[in-house]
Amino acid sequence: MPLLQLFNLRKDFGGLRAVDDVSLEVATGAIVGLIGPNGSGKSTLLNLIAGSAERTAGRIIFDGDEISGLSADQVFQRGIARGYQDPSLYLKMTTLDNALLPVKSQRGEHPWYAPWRRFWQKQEAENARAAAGVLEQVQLLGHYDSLASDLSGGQMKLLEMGRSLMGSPKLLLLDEPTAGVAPNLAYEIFEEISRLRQQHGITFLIVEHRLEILFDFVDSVYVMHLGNLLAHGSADDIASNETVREVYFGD
Amino acid sequence: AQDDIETYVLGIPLPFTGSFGSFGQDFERGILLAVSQMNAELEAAGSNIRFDTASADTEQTPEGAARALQTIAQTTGAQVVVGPLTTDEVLGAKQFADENGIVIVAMASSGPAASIPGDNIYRVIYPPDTFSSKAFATIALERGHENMVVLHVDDPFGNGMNEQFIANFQAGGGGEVASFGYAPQSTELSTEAAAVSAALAGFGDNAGFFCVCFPGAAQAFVQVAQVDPILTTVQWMGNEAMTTLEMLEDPGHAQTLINANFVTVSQSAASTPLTPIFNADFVAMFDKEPGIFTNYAFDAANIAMLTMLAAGNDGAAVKSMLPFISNHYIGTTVQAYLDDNGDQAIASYGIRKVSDDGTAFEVIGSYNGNTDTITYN
Amino acid sequence: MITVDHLTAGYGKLEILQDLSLAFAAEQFSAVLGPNGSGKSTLMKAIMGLNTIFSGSITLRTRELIGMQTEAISKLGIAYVPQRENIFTELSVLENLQLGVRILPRDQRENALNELFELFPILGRRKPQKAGQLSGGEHRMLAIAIAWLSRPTIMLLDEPSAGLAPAIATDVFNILKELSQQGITLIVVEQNARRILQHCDYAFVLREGRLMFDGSAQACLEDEETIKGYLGVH
Amino acid sequence: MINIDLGATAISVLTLFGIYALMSISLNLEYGVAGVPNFGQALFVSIGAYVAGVTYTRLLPLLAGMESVHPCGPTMGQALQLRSEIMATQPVAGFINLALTLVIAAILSGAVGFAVSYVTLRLKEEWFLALVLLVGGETVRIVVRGADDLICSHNGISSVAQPFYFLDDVQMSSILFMLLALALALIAYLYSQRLTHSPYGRMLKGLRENEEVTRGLGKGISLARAQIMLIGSAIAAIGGVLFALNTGFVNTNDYVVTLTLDVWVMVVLGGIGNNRGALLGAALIAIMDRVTQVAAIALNMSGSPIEFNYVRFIAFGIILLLMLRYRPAGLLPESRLTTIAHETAKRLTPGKTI
Amino acid sequence: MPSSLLVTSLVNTIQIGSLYALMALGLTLTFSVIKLPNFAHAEYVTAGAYAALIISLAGVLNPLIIIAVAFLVGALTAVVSHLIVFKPLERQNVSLYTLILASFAVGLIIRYILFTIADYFNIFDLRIAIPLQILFRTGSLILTNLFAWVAPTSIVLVILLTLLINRTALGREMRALANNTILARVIGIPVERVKNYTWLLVGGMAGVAGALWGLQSAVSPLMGWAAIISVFAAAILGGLSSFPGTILGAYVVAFSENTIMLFLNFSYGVDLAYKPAIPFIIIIAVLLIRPQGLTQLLKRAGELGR
Ligand SMILES: Nc1ncnc2c1ncn2[C@@H]1O[C@H](COP(=O)(O)OP(=O)(O)OP(=O)(O)O)[C@@H](O)[C@H]1O
Ligand SMILES: Nc1ncnc2c1ncn2[C@@H]1O[C@H](COP(=O)(O)OP(=O)(O)OP(=O)(O)O)[C@@H](O)[C@H]1O
Ligand SMILES: [Mg+2]
Ligand SMILES: [Mg+2]
Repeated sequence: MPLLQLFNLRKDFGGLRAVDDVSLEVATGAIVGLIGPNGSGKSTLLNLIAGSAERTAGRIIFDGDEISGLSADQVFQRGIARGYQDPSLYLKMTTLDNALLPVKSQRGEHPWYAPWRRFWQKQEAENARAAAGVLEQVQLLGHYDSLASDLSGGQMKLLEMGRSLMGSPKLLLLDEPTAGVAPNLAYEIFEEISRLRQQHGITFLIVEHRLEILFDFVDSVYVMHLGNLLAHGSADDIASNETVREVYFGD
Repeated sequence: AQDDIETYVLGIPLPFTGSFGSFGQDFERGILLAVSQMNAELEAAGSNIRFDTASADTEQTPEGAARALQTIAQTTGAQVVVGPLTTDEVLGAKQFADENGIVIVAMASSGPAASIPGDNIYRVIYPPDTFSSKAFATIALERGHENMVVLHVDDPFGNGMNEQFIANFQAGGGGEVASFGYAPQSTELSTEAAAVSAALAGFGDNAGFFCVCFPGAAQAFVQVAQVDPILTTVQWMGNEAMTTLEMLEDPGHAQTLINANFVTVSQSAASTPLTPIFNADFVAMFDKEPGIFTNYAFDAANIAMLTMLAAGNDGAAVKSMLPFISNHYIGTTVQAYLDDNGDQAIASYGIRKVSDDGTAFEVIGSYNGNTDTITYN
Repeated sequence: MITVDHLTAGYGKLEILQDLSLAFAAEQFSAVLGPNGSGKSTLMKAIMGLNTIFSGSITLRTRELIGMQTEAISKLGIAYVPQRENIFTELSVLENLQLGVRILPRDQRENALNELFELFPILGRRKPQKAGQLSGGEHRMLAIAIAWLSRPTIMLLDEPSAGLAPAIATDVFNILKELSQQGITLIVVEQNARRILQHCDYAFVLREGRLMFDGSAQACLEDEETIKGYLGVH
Repeated sequence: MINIDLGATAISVLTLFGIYALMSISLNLEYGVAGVPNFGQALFVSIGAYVAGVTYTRLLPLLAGMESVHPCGPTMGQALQLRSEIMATQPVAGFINLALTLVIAAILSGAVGFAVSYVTLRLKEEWFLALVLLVGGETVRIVVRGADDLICSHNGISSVAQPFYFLDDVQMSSILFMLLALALALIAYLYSQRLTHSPYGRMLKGLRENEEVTRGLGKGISLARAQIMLIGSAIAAIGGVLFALNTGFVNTNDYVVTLTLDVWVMVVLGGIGNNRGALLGAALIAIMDRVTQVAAIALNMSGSPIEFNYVRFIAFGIILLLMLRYRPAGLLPESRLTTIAHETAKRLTPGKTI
Repeated sequence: MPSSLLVTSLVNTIQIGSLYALMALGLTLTFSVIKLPNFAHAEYVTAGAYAALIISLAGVLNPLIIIAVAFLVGALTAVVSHLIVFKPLERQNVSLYTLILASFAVGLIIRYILFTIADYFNIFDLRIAIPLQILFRTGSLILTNLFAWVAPTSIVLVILLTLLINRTALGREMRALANNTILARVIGIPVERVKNYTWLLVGGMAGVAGALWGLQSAVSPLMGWAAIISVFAAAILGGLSSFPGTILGAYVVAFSENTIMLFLNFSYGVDLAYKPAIPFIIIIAVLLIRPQGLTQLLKRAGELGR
């Protein structure tokens, strides 16, 4: 059974229909690309799935349960984490704290336990080790106690990706993870994505414009245009699809 | 010789800031005048005692009054203070005064909440409002008002005055009274004026109006009332605080009060041979006219100093001696005589109206609170 | 045209650029490349007077820029498109563009806007929309448009193609090419390095605040060090 | 003639510091750490005071095994004498009454804070919340001022004595009260210090930085916000109880917007998000208040024609501005380190590079 | 409620609402352009009122001159407080709440300077002595010369300001500055000059509001401070960034303080002393029911109109 299914999802902003009856599926363990011209509704679609925007109509099924209508925090608890197109970090907090915040069921996060360190100290140290591991992967361990506001644009992108991973998601929604990232690192990010899929079985739905990298890693690709799904298929299919070439590559 | 001069400090906790800031300033001047006169006399008499003052701002809150009193006492060792002003502030200062044996000589507080026997609060000179409210009720009845509309400041003073006025008015055979409170910080009273006017209209003829207001609000009220078709046709009474000279600065306002046959019942109007001397001395020292209550502060300061001359700079002794001294004191207002609660028991008021040329308030009679009789000149 | 000489600059007490010297030639299309955090954006901010300069100089022709107010620098004909927060999100798209043309003489403004709408028809369609509601790509187009509308002689662009769909990215590169041909001096930071190196004349590669490489675009693509440390082999 | 009684001064200032510290710690938790702009600080402080007004008039006589007397109206004086007498002669009743007052005040105020937080959930705009709390505080004040029975409307309740009133030695009794205030402030400080430096504190900071993202990271932010309002409001009300006992008088005129602003000054001056800063801010305000007042007395005594009670505020304003200008992050900026995680990470970081 | 009361209270609503609008617009302008909820705003009002009072005591009774002087003094106070305090602070990039606190301190300083001046000249609780005259009267509708000054002056200023902000290049630059200061610098907007203009307008309008307020009630050093909560309420009701919203907010606040309060008093016996609380309660209710504030409402109305 697919991990994520969308049925006739729709989103209107006033008069503008940003997402128009989109139905799609993401198989468990797959890396699925979502591409399309600017303004075609990709980010909005991710927002709908993550529960941070309210849908106008349609249904979202995740892991067998209907999650349409759940709030963003509930969706996250079910196992869907997301990255933002414009990095949304906690700018006045350290890199490490950014990474630690999303960890689920932290005992020290309960106000009654929080004052008593022995309830949470051990768990916190474990989490810190895990966070250090993730930061290392995104080349930010050296910056663990810098404020996020002091990172460069690309570093912010990387930190955000690392932060999402800390929530141990089943499905990770990424909005242009490599925008602004150095070429060698961009490739490494996708290698990392691929490794995560293999080792932890995480499923990915990725919006990306750097197709030369994306196409090397995806199992399948959806193409959006003006809020609609225009095409679906393997990377090769899409690359050779006439209509897609026209609206997206501008050929 | 200079060396053995002993200085007693008189504390002055008053609201220098807040909406009564100008009262605080005036009161302080009254006290400073009393102190400088006293010091001159002491020097002339060869006494080795001198008075000094220490003033602190109560910020017009009860807790601020407590802090002011604390600071004065702990900074200068003062055992006697003249002030604070309102009943709230007096009560705020009460606990510290009682515990530390500091005597509070308040000159203008008149709310019933501070009428407490045995504590360190003495409210000399200014009698509780039970008397003046009765005077106003008597005048209203005498003027033939069947119903009254009261606009009062919504604080312990205004509410107390209102309640007691209603009780006295109705006990004397008066009819219904409609009262409106205005919030103490109001700077603008057009809503209130509209409501008062409507209530007066509802009562029909023979209704009178009684304003228990502070100067700023009173001005704002008269400003709107002067074009009101109803308020300009009824008779008015008002509390003493309304009778500032600023009130008459605008000829339109003065005329409104003249037309309304405005009268006030005020302690300060009662005068003794010392009153004009005080006025002259005040002008000589500060180059401005004293405010309406300034001489109360002057008298209170004198009572405090006289007591200290007799009892020394010692709170407990002053507390024990103060009723005796006040009961034998005549200053610029009236005889002071304290009841069991330490409050002024003699109520001798003047009745005043606006002079025909609209430039001053003039005395037209008097009211004896202890016998409840009005006499017109 | 712009000469950076022994520049040490950064934020607060933090030094990011270390004794950096380089020169951007007039009418040239230069790319500034380098790993994330290497100081590319910092260099641009330094030119615009937006961060702390510890030592060194930056001159436009013969004019010293260090110490000048940002507003004054922009009046010298330098337009800058920051990496982030590069549009007025609370204003409408049209108002953003009007601010772009504000320094042009009155009679040229209308024309400039019309030309722009030909170049970016999508912005024409979004005129009354609040700029903060644009999609990522639209956002970036608007940012470039604002800068371009002031008809600068030098443009500094911080990652103009990031987040753009290939079709638009191609357009942007074409526009850059065209601007360069019109004689505008272009200084562009890009992470889409291979792509920009096909268009630009000259490249600088920074690493940890120092210059690692400078030379023609072609030379850069072939430079071993650069490939290893930055471009990657893919 | 200045003749400062240093001992007594120290006791008053330290007592005031303890009370202010409770208020500033409360606001620092709510605003400094969690970003909830509580402009209703005066409200929560006043709840403590009003509870004291009620317990001292209704509960205390019961605890002392006496018939309670209606505290307002004609029996006002009688009720006052009764409670003074009990406080002077029955210390145990006084202590139990205080303990109950603190508990009731904390629970009631905490519940109000919690409820307000939920009621105001729909207010997305940070400023709307500030406004609602600000005007809500004033509204409650105006309503209580008009309510006849609660604390006798305008008249207030006097002789709400502190629990050591029974001692004959006034100095000793005020020292003990000071210690009580300091002890409660210390407990509040230690508690909030531990809250801040825990994963919970980290989550609150996340909430402060960006609600949307925090929600997206799986945190139930409405509950978190309500919890911190509960904790903060409870601490503020404890401060309010002591505030009332220190003056011995409960009256609505003390709980005005300026009190809220003073607490804000403490927090911003000391260092937003830093509990030690909150303490420092409280200390500075308590000291500055006294120092400027003493200076005003001294200068006025020296016969200067200018009114130093005005200059006092002008000076206070200027000092505040100079501090803000030269120490904008507050005197003690927020620490970057939240939990032990940073030590763990440090150990795992090979030679840190920037 | 008798209709005569209704008419009187509506006249009051217009008069007071116009004054609130004048003050609140300045507040909104500072908040949106300078990003500062300025508590010192109250004191610009008081400064204007004292300026007007002092020249009226000196014998100048021409309302136009009085208003002009009040504008200048208010503007001067605002610009000076900007140059001495806010500008250096902004340079340091301090937090919003530091700025709020600074504004609180600035207000305190101005307020007590005014106290000192008022104490020195002994001018507490005086009114600007332009005699009140009835210009027009039918039934219970009474319009005075004061109304003729206050309402139109405020309304005209409000309209001019709104046009300036929304329709002129300067207004656009102000809004751009409000939105993104760095970018504004980058595209060459003379940021400091635009800010100075903003402060000039803000202070000037507050000063005029003070003068008009002083025509209507007594001038005291606390008058601005006493009105500031209503004014903040008006501005926040408008969402703190929308000018039409702010104007509507000002009239809503004035309407609740006058007409609604009178209605409640008349029909349900609610004491007038609750007047300061009633608008608060209404504000809270409005905010809870319409969390977007009134701006959204206006937008909706605008859309319907289109
Ligand atoms: N909050 C909003 N209000 C109004 N319109 C919006 C809003 N958010 C997005 N839009 C519009 O919806 C459309 C789709 O936007 P979306 O951000 O989903 O595009 P996208 O496919 O992610 O584009 P890009 O690749 O450029 O990021 C755009 O036209 C955008 O302007
Ligand atoms: N405002 C700031 N305060 C302190 N340090 C900063 C600030 N902005 C950036 N830095 C630091 O300066 C270094 C260089 O940043 P810069 O933004 O110039 O990088 P960049 O080369 O543009 O990288 P990217 O390609 O990722 O955008 C980074 O290590 C970053 O952490
Ligand atoms: Mg997008
Ligand atoms: Mg960069």
